[in-house]
Amino acid sequence: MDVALARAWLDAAADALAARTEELTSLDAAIGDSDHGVNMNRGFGAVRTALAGASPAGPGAVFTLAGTTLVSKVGGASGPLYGSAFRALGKALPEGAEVDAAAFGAGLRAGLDALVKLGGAAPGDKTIVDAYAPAVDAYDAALREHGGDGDGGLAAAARAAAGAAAEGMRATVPLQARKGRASYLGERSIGHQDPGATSTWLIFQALADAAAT
Amino acid sequence: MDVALARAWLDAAADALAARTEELTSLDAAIGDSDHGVNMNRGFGAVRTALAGASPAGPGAVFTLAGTTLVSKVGGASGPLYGSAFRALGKALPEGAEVDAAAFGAGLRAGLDALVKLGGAAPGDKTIVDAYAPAVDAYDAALREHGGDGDGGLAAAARAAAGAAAEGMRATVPLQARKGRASYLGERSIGHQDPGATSTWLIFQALADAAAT
Amino acid sequence: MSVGIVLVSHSADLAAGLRDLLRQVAGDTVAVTVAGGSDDGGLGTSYDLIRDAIGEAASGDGVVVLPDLGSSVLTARAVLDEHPDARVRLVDAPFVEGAVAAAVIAATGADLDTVASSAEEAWHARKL
Amino acid sequence: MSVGIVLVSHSADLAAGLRDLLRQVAGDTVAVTVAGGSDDGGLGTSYDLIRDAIGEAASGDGVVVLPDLGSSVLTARAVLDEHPDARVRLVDAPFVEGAVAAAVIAATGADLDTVASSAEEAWHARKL
Ligand SMILES: Nc1ncnc2c1ncn2[C@@H]1O[C@H](COP(=O)(O)OP(=O)(O)O)[C@@H](O)[C@H]1O
Ligand SMILES: Nc1ncnc2c1ncn2[C@@H]1O[C@H](COP(=O)(O)OP(=O)(O)O)[C@@H](O)[C@H]1O
Ligand SMILES: [Mg+2]
Ligand SMILES: [Mg+2]
Ligand SMILES: [Mg+2]
Ligand SMILES: [Mg+2]
Repeated sequence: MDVALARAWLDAAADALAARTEELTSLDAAIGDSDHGVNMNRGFGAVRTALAGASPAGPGAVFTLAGTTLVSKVGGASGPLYGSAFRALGKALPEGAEVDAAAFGAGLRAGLDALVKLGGAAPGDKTIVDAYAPAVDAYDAALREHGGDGDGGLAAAARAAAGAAAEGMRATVPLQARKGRASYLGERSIGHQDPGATSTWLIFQALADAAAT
Repeated sequence: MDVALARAWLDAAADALAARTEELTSLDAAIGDSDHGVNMNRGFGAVRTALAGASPAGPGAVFTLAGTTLVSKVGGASGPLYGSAFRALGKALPEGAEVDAAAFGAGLRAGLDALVKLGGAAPGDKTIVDAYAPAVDAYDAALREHGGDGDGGLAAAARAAAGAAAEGMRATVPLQARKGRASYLGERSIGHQDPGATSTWLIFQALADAAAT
Repeated sequence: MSVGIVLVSHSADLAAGLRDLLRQVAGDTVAVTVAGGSDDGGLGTSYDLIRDAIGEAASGDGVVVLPDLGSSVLTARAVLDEHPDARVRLVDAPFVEGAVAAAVIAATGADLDTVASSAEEAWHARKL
Repeated sequence: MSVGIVLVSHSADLAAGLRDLLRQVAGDTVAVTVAGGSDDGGLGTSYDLIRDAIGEAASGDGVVVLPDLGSSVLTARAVLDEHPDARVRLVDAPFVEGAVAAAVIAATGADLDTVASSAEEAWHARKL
């Protein structure tokens, strides 16, 4: 993972979130306040702008800047949550222009830990965590199995992560929300796919896409 | 008690509350939000205006109009409380141009009951009730002891009521507030005289003054 | 229709801001009306504004009335004593948290009891 | 000085109206600052507005930060994680009721712990 791949990932994520804005918003309309698409699009749009005007020395600096931007530019819960995750990822990465796939995986887990520390959600609460946690587990498992430093290993691990995120996202449908606005609905939140888990899948899918090319 | 005395009482109360506005407000500044004087002055001023434009047939109608005016014209807790009390007093009085001292006493008690039902305060909670309840008890006791229908009995009973209200008012100083805004202060409300108990005393004193002349 | 919500606050701004929040979570399906401040626009509560707000929010499905503090409670109660209606319920709830919960649940088409208890249960929620 | 109070709300109107109420109960002795709405004035929360409001309210005696809902809590927490300060306390309280209690107690000159717990105890108050 180098600066180019870090930028390519965030760019692909911004594209995907822009393309899916309405889908995310309509998921949020069912169990929230109809702004998740707008929030994510605004946030990643702001990340794109911030990165365009910066010259980060390594991928860590790219993600720290992205996280800081998300925390301050998104007006909803997803802003501080994804923002903290990206900041923690950025800070966890070793300095230098390039980091290996294992260090990047450890960074992804540091991001998850920060998100959980901030939001207090456990797996099964119908949140971002339900897509993010299995994605990180799948990333680590893929790396352990197939090994490999360099971007080959990372690409395969990212593919595994995206697949697990998609599965985790779909598995939120029958869950009852226990965190965030959807939790007000109690049992009535059951039967709907969580918007945040869906944006998490898009972000991991963007990583897989960027790493594959 | 006839229409003239009913009007004279409310007029005397309006005068007293206007003269004591700052005193009541400064009591409320210590344990509330500094508006009790303004609230009471506005309310009884509006009662004066309403009565000037009305021709109530009996004292009952005078008090019902006064109560309705207080409920709708005072922006604080004292409005619905005194307003309900005066409305209940008005409705409890028998029809007719004149009611005797015993019926008026029963009406005062109906007013207290309505105020307690609305506000839920018990004696000792450092509220209006701490002046109003002993005033009604003293009124009844005076009437029982000295007897007498007509305004002679009423005047004596009103004097007793005003004295008991004053005592009840002073007895609020060491109490801890359990209702209304002052209750937020917990133990820190101790040592201050309750504004509402003070306005209650002024109102009973106005009754005694009006009945004496 | 769905259960309507009446916000009774000492401050017109507070009530209006909360109504905006409720619209965001509940959309246009839920009637949310406000009685904020005193008759003359200052801080306080107004019998007339409360009565009117209840009238506006009324629908066949009932209304929950949420007061912010002391005299909002008392004035709302005085209005309801005067105009008793089994479909209009004064609810004991934390103002903002109860109103949001009520709006979310009202938007699902829930009945008066369910909406009222969702607001009351907001006393037991925690934020951190 | 006394403990300052920061109101973090999704709505600028809601926060401003509540500040007016607090001024009425607490007078000018208590610094009450607001972070209401998103950066662009819409509904939401703003990291920058929260950080600035905390800075304005800061006094030697400390600050309690009261958030209204979900993302106010998360954004306020993110600000405090970034700018840790033992004299700035994020408090879990019902928004309006907790803020009024905190303002009343802060005006008496109480310390940070006392002000924070008076706000938290507002979960246990009832209105009717
Ligand atoms: N405490 C939390 N922990 C993890 N994820 C959360 C939490 N609260 C909310 N979320 C996620 O945030 C998503 C909603 O984000 P968004 O609509 O942008 O914010 P808001 O709910 O403030 O409008 C939810 O679908 C959920 O996945
Ligand atoms: N529930 C209650 N029952 C009886 N009296 C009450 C109650 N709540 C408040 N009061 C009285 O009201 C007085 C304050 O009235 P006022 O200042 O006009 O209203 P507010 O407290 O709304 O500003 C208190 O001093 C107290 O005597
Ligand atoms: Mg949302
Ligand atoms: Mg939102
Ligand atoms: Mg007052
Ligand atoms: Mg007041």
